[in-house]
Amino acid sequence: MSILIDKNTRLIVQGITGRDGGFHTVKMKAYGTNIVGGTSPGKAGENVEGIPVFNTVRDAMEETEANTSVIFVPAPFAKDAMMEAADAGVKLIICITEGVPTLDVVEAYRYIKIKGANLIGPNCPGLISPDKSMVGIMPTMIFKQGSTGVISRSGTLTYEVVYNLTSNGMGQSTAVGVGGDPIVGLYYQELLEMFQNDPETDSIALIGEIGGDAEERAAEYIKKHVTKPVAVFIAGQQAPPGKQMGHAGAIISSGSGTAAEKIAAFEAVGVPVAKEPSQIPDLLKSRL
Amino acid sequence: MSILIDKNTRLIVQGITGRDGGFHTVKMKAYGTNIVGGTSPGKAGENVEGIPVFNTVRDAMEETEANTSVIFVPAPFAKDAMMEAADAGVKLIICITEGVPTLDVVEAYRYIKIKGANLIGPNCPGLISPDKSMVGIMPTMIFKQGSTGVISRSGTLTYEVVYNLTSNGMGQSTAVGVGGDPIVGLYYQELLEMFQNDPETDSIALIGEIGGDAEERAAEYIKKHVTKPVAVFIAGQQAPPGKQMGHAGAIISSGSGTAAEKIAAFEAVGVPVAKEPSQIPDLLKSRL
Amino acid sequence: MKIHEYQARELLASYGLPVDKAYICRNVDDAVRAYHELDAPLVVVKAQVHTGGRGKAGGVKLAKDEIELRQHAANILGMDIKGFIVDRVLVVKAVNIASEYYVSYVIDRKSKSTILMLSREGGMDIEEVAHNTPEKIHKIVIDPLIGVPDYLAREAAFKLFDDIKQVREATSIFQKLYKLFVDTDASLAEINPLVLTEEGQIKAIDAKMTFDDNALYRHPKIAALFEPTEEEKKEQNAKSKGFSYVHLGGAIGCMVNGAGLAMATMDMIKLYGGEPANFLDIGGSSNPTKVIEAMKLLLSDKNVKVVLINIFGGITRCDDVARGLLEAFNQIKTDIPIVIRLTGTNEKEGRELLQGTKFHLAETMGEAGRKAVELAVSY
Amino acid sequence: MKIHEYQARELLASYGLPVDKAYICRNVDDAVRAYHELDAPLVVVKAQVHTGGRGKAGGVKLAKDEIELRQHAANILGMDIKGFIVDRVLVVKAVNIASEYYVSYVIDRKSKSTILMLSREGGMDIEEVAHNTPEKIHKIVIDPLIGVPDYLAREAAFKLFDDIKQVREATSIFQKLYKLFVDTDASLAEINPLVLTEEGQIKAIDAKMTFDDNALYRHPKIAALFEPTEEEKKEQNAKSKGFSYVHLGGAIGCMVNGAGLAMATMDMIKLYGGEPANFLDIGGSSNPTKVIEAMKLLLSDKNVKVVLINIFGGITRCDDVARGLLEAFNQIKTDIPIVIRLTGTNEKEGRELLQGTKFHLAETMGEAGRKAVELAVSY
Repeated sequence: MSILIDKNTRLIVQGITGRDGGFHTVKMKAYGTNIVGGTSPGKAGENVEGIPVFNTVRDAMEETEANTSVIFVPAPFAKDAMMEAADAGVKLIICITEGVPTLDVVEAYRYIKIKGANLIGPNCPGLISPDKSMVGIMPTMIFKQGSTGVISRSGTLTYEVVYNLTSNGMGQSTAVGVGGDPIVGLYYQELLEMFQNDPETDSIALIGEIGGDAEERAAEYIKKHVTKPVAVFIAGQQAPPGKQMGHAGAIISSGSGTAAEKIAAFEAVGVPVAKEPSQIPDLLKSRL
Repeated sequence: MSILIDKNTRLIVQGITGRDGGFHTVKMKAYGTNIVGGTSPGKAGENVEGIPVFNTVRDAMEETEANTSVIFVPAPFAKDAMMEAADAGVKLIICITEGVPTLDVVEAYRYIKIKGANLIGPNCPGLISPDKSMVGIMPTMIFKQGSTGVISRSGTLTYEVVYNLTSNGMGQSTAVGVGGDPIVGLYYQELLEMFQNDPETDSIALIGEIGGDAEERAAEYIKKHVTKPVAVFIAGQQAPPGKQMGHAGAIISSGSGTAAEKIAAFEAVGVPVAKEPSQIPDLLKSRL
Repeated sequence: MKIHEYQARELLASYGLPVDKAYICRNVDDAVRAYHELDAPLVVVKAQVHTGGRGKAGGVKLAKDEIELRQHAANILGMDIKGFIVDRVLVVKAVNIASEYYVSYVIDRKSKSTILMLSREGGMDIEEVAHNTPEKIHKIVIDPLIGVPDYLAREAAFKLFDDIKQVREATSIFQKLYKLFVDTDASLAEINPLVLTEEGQIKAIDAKMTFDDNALYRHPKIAALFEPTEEEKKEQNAKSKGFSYVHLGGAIGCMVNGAGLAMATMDMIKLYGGEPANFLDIGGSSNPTKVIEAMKLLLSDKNVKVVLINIFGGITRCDDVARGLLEAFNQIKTDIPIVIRLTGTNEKEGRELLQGTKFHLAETMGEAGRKAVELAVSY
Repeated sequence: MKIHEYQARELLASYGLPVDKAYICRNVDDAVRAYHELDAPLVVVKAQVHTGGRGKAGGVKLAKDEIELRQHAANILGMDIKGFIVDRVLVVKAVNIASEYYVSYVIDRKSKSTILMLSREGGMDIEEVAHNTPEKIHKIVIDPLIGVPDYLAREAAFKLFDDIKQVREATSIFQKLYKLFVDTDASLAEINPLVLTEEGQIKAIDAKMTFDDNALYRHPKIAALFEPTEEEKKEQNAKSKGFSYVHLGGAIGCMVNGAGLAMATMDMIKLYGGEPANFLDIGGSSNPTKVIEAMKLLLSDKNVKVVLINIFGGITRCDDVARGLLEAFNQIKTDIPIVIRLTGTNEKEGRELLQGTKFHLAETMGEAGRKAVELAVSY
C-alpha cells in the first residue's frame, strides 16, 4: 500500500496545454501515472501525448471517471481551478501553482472540505508513491519503492531527504510535499495519521521549516497517536525574524515560528531532529 | 415515538421578548414543551415566564444544551437568526416568520444543510407531537396523541384536517406544517420517510396546495417507498392562474402547479384525494 | 412583481450586459423621433405590457422606413393584449440574427436554490421547449454561498457556444446576470433570446424580470417601478394592510385566516354549488383594525351577497377576530348576512363575544359552507 | 506588504469606520498648521514608520499647546526607530479614553481561515497579552463562504461591550473591517486600541494593515503604497525577476532553488563554520535569463567571497540551470570561486554541460557545503 495515490489513481491535468502542465504531463506519464485526461477551455477534442483534452473538469469526469486532479494553471486562476475540480467530484486535488493569494486558498479550501474532497498544496511539488504513481513535479529518478513515509513543507528539500533515504537503501511508501504557503490543504496531522494507518509504512520523515506552529502541533500529535519511528529536519535556523524566506509561509513573526522552538517541541516528545538532511536515514534506522 | 420533537426536545425561542415570541412561549410552555432558553440581544439576564434570556444562541446553547430552536424574529432578520442557530449547533430549526425574502431562505437553507441541521419553514405554523411537545403556533387543544402523521403546506388547513381527525377518534403522532413559501426546509419526501420509519405512525395525512410540483414528486415517492395508508387533500381548485394565493408559493405558473395535476398524480399512484378536509379520516380508516 | 421589458433592459445595461440602445415612446411622434435617432435600416416596434405573447398578438413589428414605423406605432399603441392596453412602445434597431439562445436565472423549488436555465432553442416559448424537448434545456443549480464562479459560468457557456471567444463573452454575461438577479432579489431574470449576430456579437434582444415581493422593502427603486392594474391595486392595497386578496367574481365573499384554508374555503363553496367572490387571507398575526379593513374591502365588491368568515386560530387569536368583527360592524352598516365559523386559539372567548349578535354562527367548515351557499341563493 | 498607520486610517475611513480626522506632516510647519486646523485642547504627534514599538522609542507624544507641538514634531521628525528614519508624523486630536480594546482580522494557519481576534486588553502589545493571559483573547473563526453575518459580529461585540448601543456600533465596525480585509486581500487588519471615549463614542485610535504580496497584482492602489527600504528594494527587485532574496551579511553567497533547500543550505554553511551571505531562492520554474539575473544580484554583494549553487531539479530542469550558468559567466567576468551541486530532473544533461568548466562540482549537499566553507576561508 501507500497513501493517497497508487495504481488506482486516475488523474486529470488542469492546464494540460500550458508550458509547465505539458512538460510535467510527459514526465508523469513516463513514470507510469495513469493520466486519463486534461483540461483547457476551448481545446476539447485535442490531445496531449495521446491524452484527451476537455473544456471543463466536469466533462473530463464524465468521460474518464477520474478521481484525482493536478493543477498547473497560473496563480490568478488557481482558486477557480480548485473549486471546479471539487464541484465536479474530484476527491483528491493537488495544486502545484505558486503565488496563489491566501484568501483564494482559504475560500477554495473551505469549499473543497464541504464537497468532501482533499487538497494538497498550493505551492507544492505534489506527491509520489514510488513505482505506482507520481502526481506533480517530483524528480522521479531519486525515489525508490519502500516503507518510509515522507511529509514536507518544502519541495527541493524533500528531494534532498529522499535522495539520502534512497542512497541509504530506504525506499519510500509515499512522499508528500504539502506546500510552503501559510494556508495549504493536507498537513502534518492528517498525513501522520494516514502513514500511521498504512501497513506498508514503517517509518516517517517529517521536514519542517520556520513559520507558524504546525510542527509544534505535529509533535503533540506524534506523542499521542504515532507509534512508528519519526525523524525530523527543520530548515531555517539562520533565518532572520520578520523576513519571508521564499515560501509565503516561511516567516518568523513576532518571535514565534522559529526553528529553535520547533526543534525543541520535537525533542520534548522524543522525536529526533537531524542537524542536516543527510542524517535522517540513520535516525530512522536506529529506531526501526 | 413521534418524529422530530418529543419529550427530549430542549427548545430555545429566538425572539422571545417580542410580541409573538412572548405570546407563543407562554402557549408552548403551558402545553409542556421543554423551553430551556430564549434569545434577545441585549436582554441577557432577564427572563420570560421564568425562562432565561440570552444575548446569542451560542450563549444559550452553552448554558442549556438545547437541540431545537424556534424563530419569531421579523422577516428582515430571519435569515440571520436561522444561520445563527445552525452555527451555534442547533440541529432542528423551526422558522415561523412569514414574508422572508426567498434568496434569504436559499442561503440560510444551504448553510443549515452544510451544518448538518434541519430546517422547518419559514412561514410555517411549526409542529406538534401531541402530549409531548409543541414547537410553533399550533392551537394545541385540537390535537390528540395517536398514530396519524400529518404533513401540510398550510397552517390553518392543517388545523382543519386535524380537527376532523381528532373528532373522528384519530389522534396524531406528529403534525408538521412545512410552510407556504416556494423554498422551505423539510418537505413531503423527507417527512414521508420519517413517518414511514416511525413505528408509532400507522397512517399519513398529506395536505397540499397549488404551486410547484412537490405533490407530484411526493406521489412518486409514496409509490416507491411508503407502505402505510396515505390520504391527501389539495387546496386551490378554484384558484386562477398567475395569481399568488396568499402563500408566496401558492401560484399556478404557465399552467403548471394546478390542483388538477396534483390530484391526478396522487390518484395515478392509488393515493385517495379528499374532496373536502372532513373526508380525510374516513379515507384513512378504510385503508387501515 | 413584474416590470416592463424596457425597464429590465435598463437594469441589464447598468450591469454591463450587452443591450442595444432603445427608446421608449408613448406616442407616434416620439416613435418617429426615436426612428431618426437610431438611424438604422430596420427597426423593431415592441409593445410594453405586463403579459407574454406580444408577438402572436401583433404587438411586435419590424419597420423598414418611417411610413411603416408610423403605421406600426399607431397600431400597437392603444392595442389590447390579454386585457392590457398598450401605452408605451419600445423602438430599437433590428439586428441580423445568426442564432438565438435562451438564458434565465430562476428560483427552483426542487433544488431549493437559484438555477441557471439554458437552451440553444432561443426565441421560443421556453415552456413549450421544456414540454416537447426537455433534453434541449440545461439546468445548472447555483450554490448561493459561492454564486457563479468563472468555471461554472464557463461550463454553462460551453452548453450554448463552441467558439472560445463567444464562450468567454457568455461567461461574463452569465456572471453579470447572476449578480443582477441576486442584487435585486429577482425571482426571474430572463434573456430570450440572447442572440449571436451575423457580425459575431452576443446581444440580449429581449429581457424579462420579476421580483420577490417579500424583498421589495430593500429595493425601493425597483418597488417604485410597480404599475398595478386596477385589480392589482386592490390586491396591493389589501397587502399593505397585511392580507392577501384575489378577486374571483362570485357572490360569496370569503374572509379566512391562512392561505390554504382560504383556498379550501373557496373550493368548498364551489363544491356546494356556490361561487366564491374572492380569496381573502387575513394572514398570520392579526389585530381588530386589520379585520375592519378586511371587511371594508370585502363589502366594496358589489357582487357580494353573503360573507363567509372562516377562522381557525393559530397565531391569530379568535377573541381578537371576534372583537375586530364587532368593531367592524359597528362602523360598517350592512344588511348582508354574515356566516362565521371560529375555532382554535382562544376560541371559547371568541365565540362568547359573538353570542347573541346578528351573525350566523357555524361549528364546522362544512356547515358554514352550506349555510353560506343557502343564504346566497335565498338572498 | 506594510503600510503606514495614516494610510491604514484612510482605508478604514473609506469603509465607514470611525477614525478621527488626522493630518500627515513632513515638517514642523505642517504640524503647526495641522495643530491649528484641529483646534483641540490636546493633540497627539505620532511617528509614521514601518515598525512597532514607536511609543517606547519616544515616537508618540501628547502636545497641549503650540510650543509643545513644535518641540515634539521637531524631535520625532528625523528620529531613528529600529533603523527606520521618521520622515512623517501624524497629528490628531487626543480623545478622552474610557476603555481600550483590541480588534483584528488575521489569517490563521491552524483553522486555515481568517480569524477575528478580540480582547478587552486593548492598547497593549497583543503578543504579550496572548502570552501572559491567553484567556483574555477571543478568537472567532470566519467561514469565508458566509463572511461575518450580523449574528457573528454581534457575538463578537458582546465579548467586548455590555451596553446594547455599543454592541450595535461594534457589530457594524467588525463587519466593515472584515469587508476591508477581504476587499484588499489583507493579511492583517488591526485596530489597537479601539476605544470607548468618555463621551460614549467608539473610535479607532490606531490602525495597522499588512497585505498579501501574492494578491497585490489585483490591488494596484495598495501596491502603489509600497515604500521599500534599501534592502527591501533589492528583495523587491529580485522578486520582480521571479526569485526570493534576503540579505544576511556573510561571505558565502547562496543560490538555491526552493525555499526549504535554500534555508537548509544556509543552515549547513553555518553548521560547517561558514557564514551565509544571503538567502536566494530562484523559485520553481526557471529560464537562463533568470539565472543570469540571480548571479548578477549575488555578485553585487561585495562581501561575497564564494558562491554556492545548490540545485535540486523538480520543476526547474538542471540543463536549463547549467545553460543559464554558462551564459551568465560568459557575461559576468569574476574570479570568485563557484561551487555547484546539481541533482534532479535532467541532471545528467546539466552535469555534462558543466564538465570541464572552471566550476567546482560537488555530488552531495554536504560536500558542496564543506567545499564552499573551505574556499571562503582560503580565499
